[in-house]
This record gives sequence, structure tokens and C-alpha cells, in this order.
Amino acid sequence: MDIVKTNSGWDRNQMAQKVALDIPDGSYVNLGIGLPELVAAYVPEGREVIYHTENGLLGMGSAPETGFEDPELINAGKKAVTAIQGACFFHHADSFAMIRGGHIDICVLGAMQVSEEGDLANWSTGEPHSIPAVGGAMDLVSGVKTIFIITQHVTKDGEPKIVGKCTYPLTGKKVVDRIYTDLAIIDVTDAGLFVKELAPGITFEYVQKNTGVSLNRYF
Amino acid sequence: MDIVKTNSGWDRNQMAQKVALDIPDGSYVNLGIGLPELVAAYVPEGREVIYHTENGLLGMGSAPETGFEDPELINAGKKAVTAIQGACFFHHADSFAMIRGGHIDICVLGAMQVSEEGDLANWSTGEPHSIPAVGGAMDLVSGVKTIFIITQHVTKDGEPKIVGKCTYPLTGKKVVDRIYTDLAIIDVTDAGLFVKELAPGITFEYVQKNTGVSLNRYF
Amino acid sequence: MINKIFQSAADAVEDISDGSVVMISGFGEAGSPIELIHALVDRGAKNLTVVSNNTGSGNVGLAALIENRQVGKMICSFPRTANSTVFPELYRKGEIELELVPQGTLAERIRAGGAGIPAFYTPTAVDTPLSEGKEVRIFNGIRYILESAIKADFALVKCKSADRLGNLIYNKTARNFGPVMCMAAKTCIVQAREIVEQGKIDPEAVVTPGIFVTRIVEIPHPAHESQLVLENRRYPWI
Amino acid sequence: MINKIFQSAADAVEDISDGSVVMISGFGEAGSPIELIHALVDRGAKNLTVVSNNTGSGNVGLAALIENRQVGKMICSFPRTANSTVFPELYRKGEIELELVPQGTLAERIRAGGAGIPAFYTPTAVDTPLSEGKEVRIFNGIRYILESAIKADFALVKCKSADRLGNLIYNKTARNFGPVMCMAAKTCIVQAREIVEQGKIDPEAVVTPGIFVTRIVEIPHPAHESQLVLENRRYPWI
Repeated sequence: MDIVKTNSGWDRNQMAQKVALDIPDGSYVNLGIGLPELVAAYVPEGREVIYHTENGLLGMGSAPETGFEDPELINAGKKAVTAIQGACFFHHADSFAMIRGGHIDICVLGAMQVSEEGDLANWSTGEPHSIPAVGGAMDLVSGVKTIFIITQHVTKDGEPKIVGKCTYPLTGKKVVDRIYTDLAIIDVTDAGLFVKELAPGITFEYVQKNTGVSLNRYF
Repeated sequence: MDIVKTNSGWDRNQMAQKVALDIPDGSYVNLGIGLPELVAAYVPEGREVIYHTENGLLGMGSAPETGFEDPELINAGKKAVTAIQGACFFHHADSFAMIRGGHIDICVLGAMQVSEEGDLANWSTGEPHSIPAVGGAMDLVSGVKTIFIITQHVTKDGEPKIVGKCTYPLTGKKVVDRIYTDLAIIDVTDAGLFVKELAPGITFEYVQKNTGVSLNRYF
Repeated sequence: MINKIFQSAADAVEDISDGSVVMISGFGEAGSPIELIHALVDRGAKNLTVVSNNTGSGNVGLAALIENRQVGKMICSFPRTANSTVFPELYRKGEIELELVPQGTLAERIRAGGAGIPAFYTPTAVDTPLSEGKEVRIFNGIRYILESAIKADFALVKCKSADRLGNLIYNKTARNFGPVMCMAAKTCIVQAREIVEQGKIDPEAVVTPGIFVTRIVEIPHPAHESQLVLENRRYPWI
Repeated sequence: MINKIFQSAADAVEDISDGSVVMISGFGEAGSPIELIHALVDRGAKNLTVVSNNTGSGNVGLAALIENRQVGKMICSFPRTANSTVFPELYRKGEIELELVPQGTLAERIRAGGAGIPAFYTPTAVDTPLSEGKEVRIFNGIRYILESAIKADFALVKCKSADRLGNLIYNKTARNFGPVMCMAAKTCIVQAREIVEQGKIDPEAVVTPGIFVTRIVEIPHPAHESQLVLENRRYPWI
């Protein structure tokens, strides 16, 4: 059987939009640095989502207009942000009490690898001369109720990021709930990985070929 | 040898004044309920002492004038108080972080019994039908740097309150630093109890006679 | 769209059911959500475990809830009051269970429940009867005991002002256990003296961030517990 | 009479000696007490253990302290920065020690240090390399690791306003680690944009109660770290 790919899959914005559609009205959400940040722009009209940034702000708004940046009003990626009406500031221990205590509904993170069982590696390559830097990633995956991963399906070198076992050091074990890639949306379940949706023109077989572990399908 | 007592010893206010004289300028102090509350009135002119009340106020002031009581501005004894300029309010976990974390310099408490080793019993008679109620006493004795006890030297029945071993359930073990009674001021040291000062007309022998354990004297 | 505002105390407590663990804010009457407690008396849920610093005064508020035989167990630091015989009488008859917890340990266990900390070590109560049966461990030569987190199904909390997102500020020493209880309960129900427009509470001065709050009821003129006690009132009102 | 006000940053850091454990507030440049750090560079104390979320940017502030070889060990969550090579170079040469701590665990360990909690259990980092060698314990079927408190000899903290009693308020997300570091250090040294009259800070809005603060220095116009980095400045100023 030929492996069919008639389309390049979703682009970054479309991926972000897919994530955004799955965030229910009224959710408290923490968005990781980079690709996850795009999600905020695609929350459907009529839904209210409150963004938490672990450096001490609940009710993070969009980026300020040029010239209105405040170096003391930043997000976890150290970029200038704004605060919505009804926002509040708090210290780091309180902020991570929200995270660790299970008060944040959804966290959207990037990934280096995700395993069949939902293990996540996204903080270190484990190479001897790399500078290890974990930030809040381990706290987020252990504390937030639902973890969404948004990532390209394969690495720049074409290697699968969705694998049987992570080879990079783990951020957390059995923590990922759903993976959004340029090719598909994949649920992590006790029975294995289930493809929930395919990008237009992308076949299940093509996704499988680019995945390091056996996939299941709902359909 | 006759045991000499030519005076009834210090009254409650004089006891409180003795405690107050031993509180250094700039101290953060927690005063227990009852007799300890009298101490605040006797802080010498020129010394600034900041009072902490464990129900969430640093910078407690004196009692309000009649008619100006606020049921939401009270001390640990649930009596109306005021707040000084520069006071602040905080929640219970933060308040006890101050206590447990060793940030309060001095706590002045009442006692049912104090032992030779500085064990304190001041929360329960241990009788089967009494209602046990501990409040913040155990937190205070384990966390505050210096514990002063202010108490009558003997019970209403004339029994010594300063004893070899406490017979009542303990509030804390080896926690008391100094005892102020109507008869004497007594230091708790590793070498035993040392009488530091006698009330006018009170002899060491008289204090010893009313104490359940052997006393030492500095003088 | 987030809107946590409920129209009445009765609506707000409607799903508190038998056997629930309920935290109730307050240090004495300061911060005690008396209207929410009375709504819970009306609701009638039984066999509750109540976590609160005290056991109420007179025959109103928390004392009324206990007197109405809705509380199977109290977790508190100071169950003795000068002006209520409700708890002592049931306790002496063995009809209510008591878990006595030092006040700071109580506050920290509740905070831990809200902060995702299952257990912590504390110096408080070491070598006292309240540490019986608890694990002792030495750190840097000092003995500590292990204490576990307390979580609740519901918290009933009183505050000064709230907005529709659930951001709260409190009044003076009525703050006490409110903020940590909001954190530690699955459903946090708040009575506010006023509900203000979103953005009216200074974001630097918010004490309880809205994420911890589930429901808000505006009670502009809450009853004064001490006044009710003076008047010998009892709830349900006779 | 309590007066915690010091006349200069140099005076305020004068007793920080070799081998001290120093907490430094800030998340990136937000909340980083750059003038106090520069005073510590001038002071020259060596072999410091620094507890701070990051390792500084460019060649100013915390990066300058590290570059000046005053830091023997960093305890932090995120030592990588786009715009500084100071820490990475020393780290790769094995000339600075690193204890990498997840950000929330770092904050909680510091809070514990200030709150008299010697150790606590947390779910963060379970089954990852950062839990290696740590005690694992199961509560309610879930695995947690034991983490210990962090205390410091000194904390260097930046805030917005202070009064002479040491009550502090912060500015937006520059609050971050400041409040918990104030709690956890024997000597807490604060640089404030303004020192205000006692009573001017709303007692309901105080973030750090004065009891946690030892010294205050007024720095009305603190340097902007990112601006200095853009200008390729380095400290000591050339």
C-alpha cells in the first residue's frame, strides 16, 4: 500500500487553532513558551479563557503595542505582555501552588519527545555539555489537570518525536493527554495512542510511518 | 531557718512591667491571652515594639475606645484591638509562617506548669471530660525564638506551678527561657532553674518552698 | 463567559451533600460566613466533617450547624468558647468527633491541600500528646513530625469584595483562614459584602486570585454573630 | 525605634562575607536588584552560593557577579539565557557548581525555609533525573519526592515601595521570588524605588510584612538590565 500524503498538513497557526478549539469556555490555561503561545489568538469568539503565567500573573493579556512594553510585566518566556481587567499578581510560591495544587485546567507545552504512555521529554537533550534548564516544566506536567502537547510531528532531521520510549531525560511520566502535530491530533490513552483527527490530505498510514510507535485509530 | 516573706510580692501589673523591661527595642512580640496582654502597657518610653497577633495582624495597637470596636479587627483572644500606622494584615498560613519560621523574637505566655527543663503545660488539664483546646500555643512555643512565661508562682490551691516534671499534657518540651512570677524572675538554663531577681520582701527560701523543684541562684 | 455569581446563599450551597468535608472560614465570628452556614443548616446535609478554627458561639452560625446534628466530626484548634455549650455537650456525650490540630498546623495543612503538597514536616507539637502516632524525623538535629494535607469538598468563606472572576479581598483580621480554604476545596463558595466590577480590585492587592473561587453570593449586610448571641437568637430563627 | 533604612547599597551589603548563601530575587531582569548585586560585586565576597531563578544576562547584574568569580554554586531553575555566555562558559569548564531545581520546587523550598518547614513532599520531578537520590513516598497511591527547605544568610530583593518598618509592595511580575526570599534569609536587604511614610502602604495590600525585612535602600531609578545588555555594558563599569 502506498503511503499517501497529498498535503503538507497543518501549519503552525492551524495547529494552534486546533488546540484552541479544545479549550472549553471558562478554562484556566497556562501556555508554554514558543509555539504554545500562538494558541491564545485562536480562542473562539464567546469563550472566555484566563491565562496564567507562572511568573506571577493570572489574567495575562496579549502583547502590548510597541513602545508600551513594561520590563516588569512579562510572561514566562520573558516577553512583554499585558494584564486584562480582573487580572491579579502574586508571588512565585503562590503561583506554583496554583499549578501543583491542580487549579490550572490546561497546560499547552512543546515537546522534544512524547512516549506511547504519555511520558514527556522537553527540557534537556541530556548531552554532557548542554546547559540543563528546566524552568517550570516539571511542575506544570505534574500539577496541571490536562496536558496538551503542540509540536511538529518529526524533528528537523525527520526523526519521530512520538516514540515508544523517550530517549531524552523525562520532564514527567504519564503526563500527556493529547498531542497536536502538523499531521494529526493524537490522544494518549491507557490502551495506547489513538489518532483522533488527521490533517487534510494526511493519511493514517503516513502518520504511522512518521511515528516511532504503533498508533491506533478511533475511526 | 525561718522562711521570710515580708511582702506579698509583685502584683499583676508589676509582673507585666518586669517582662516589658526585658523586651529590647525593635522586637517583634506575640502576647498570649490574659495576663500577657498587660505587658504592652509597660514598654518603656523610647522603645518600639511591634505586636503580632496570630490571627493575622502585625502592628497590633491598643484596645479601641468604647464604641469604636470592629468585630473584624480582633486579637487572638477575640477582643477588639486597633492597628498601628504601618500595620499589615495577612492570612493564617502566612501568620504562622512568621511564628514557625522563627521570625517572632519573643512570645509571652501564661502557664499551668513549667518544668525544670523548660517544658511548658498550658493548654489542657488532661481531664477526661474537659474540652481540649490548643489554639496557637504549640506553634508559638516551637517557633518563637524566646519564650517568656508570666504566671502566679502557685495555683489558687497553693500548689507549685514550677515543678520537676509537668503532670499536665505538654505544650512543648524545653521551650521556656524565663519565668516571671509574683515572687521571682527565674531563668531556665541547661544547669537548672536560676533565680534572677526576687520581688521585694521575698526571700529565696520562700520562693524555693513554693516551688516543686530545686532552685539555684545567681547571687 | 465566566460568571461565578449566584443569586442566593441557598442556591450556592445546594449541592453540599451528606458526608461532605466542608471548610468554614473565620476566627471566632471574624470572617465566619454566617449566611452561608445558615443556608447549609436549611439544606440539612448530615454527617459533615467541618474544618474550622472554632466551633461557633451561642446557637447561631457554626454552633447552629452543630446543634442541628449535621456535623459528625470537627477538625479545629480551639473548640472551647465562653458563650456556647453546643459543641461541649455533644462532645461529652460522644456524639461528635474531634480532631484537635494546633492552629498553625491547621492553617499549613490546609495550605498544603491547596498547594499540591501531600505532607510536610513541622516542629509544632513534637513531644506533646498531639503528636501521638505521628512519624517523627530529625532534620539538622531537630525533631519534627509529619503532618498531612487537608482538602475539602467545599469551602464556605466570607470576604469583603469580589468580582465576577472570583478575585477577593478581605477585611482586616477577618481574612484569617479564608485564603487557604479557598485553595483547598474542590468547590469554593464565597459570600461577599459587595460584588464589584471586574478590574475594580487593584490587581496588586488581590488576596485570593479568582482561580480558587467557584461561586460568589453578595450578602451586603451580613448578620453580626456576637450581636445575635447577645440577643439569645438561635438558628433556625424561631 | 525601628529604622531599617540604609543610606547606600554599599552600606547595606557590607557584611556579606565569603561563603555566604545569598538569595537574589528576580525572574530574568524583572525584580532583579541590580544595584544591590553591583554593590556585592564591589564588595567582592567570594565562594557565594547564589539562589536565583536565572543566571543573569549580558555582563551586568547577576551575570557580572558570576563573571567576577564570586559565585561557587548556583541553585536555580533556568540557567540558560539567550544573551549571556557567562554562566555557560564557567559551567562547561567545571568552574561553577549547579543545583538545578524545578521552578515551583525552588519557590516552595524557599517558602519552606522561611516558614519553619524543614522538608515537604511534592509530585514535581518524580521519575525524572532531577529526583535522583531523593526519597520517594506514596500518599494516596501517588508517588511524591521529599524536598528540603532552602535558607539563606542574605536575600537581595527589589521592590516598588517600602516603609521604615520594612513593609513592601512590588510591581507587577517583578514580585516573583521576592516575598519568599525575604522570608527565608537571616538578613533581608531590599532596594526600593521609593521609601514612603509609615502608614502610606495600605495594610490590606502589604505583600511582604516588615518582620521579614532587615535593611532597605532607596534606589529611585534602578538601571534597566535589558537596556544595559543592549548597550553591551559590563559591570564593573569600564
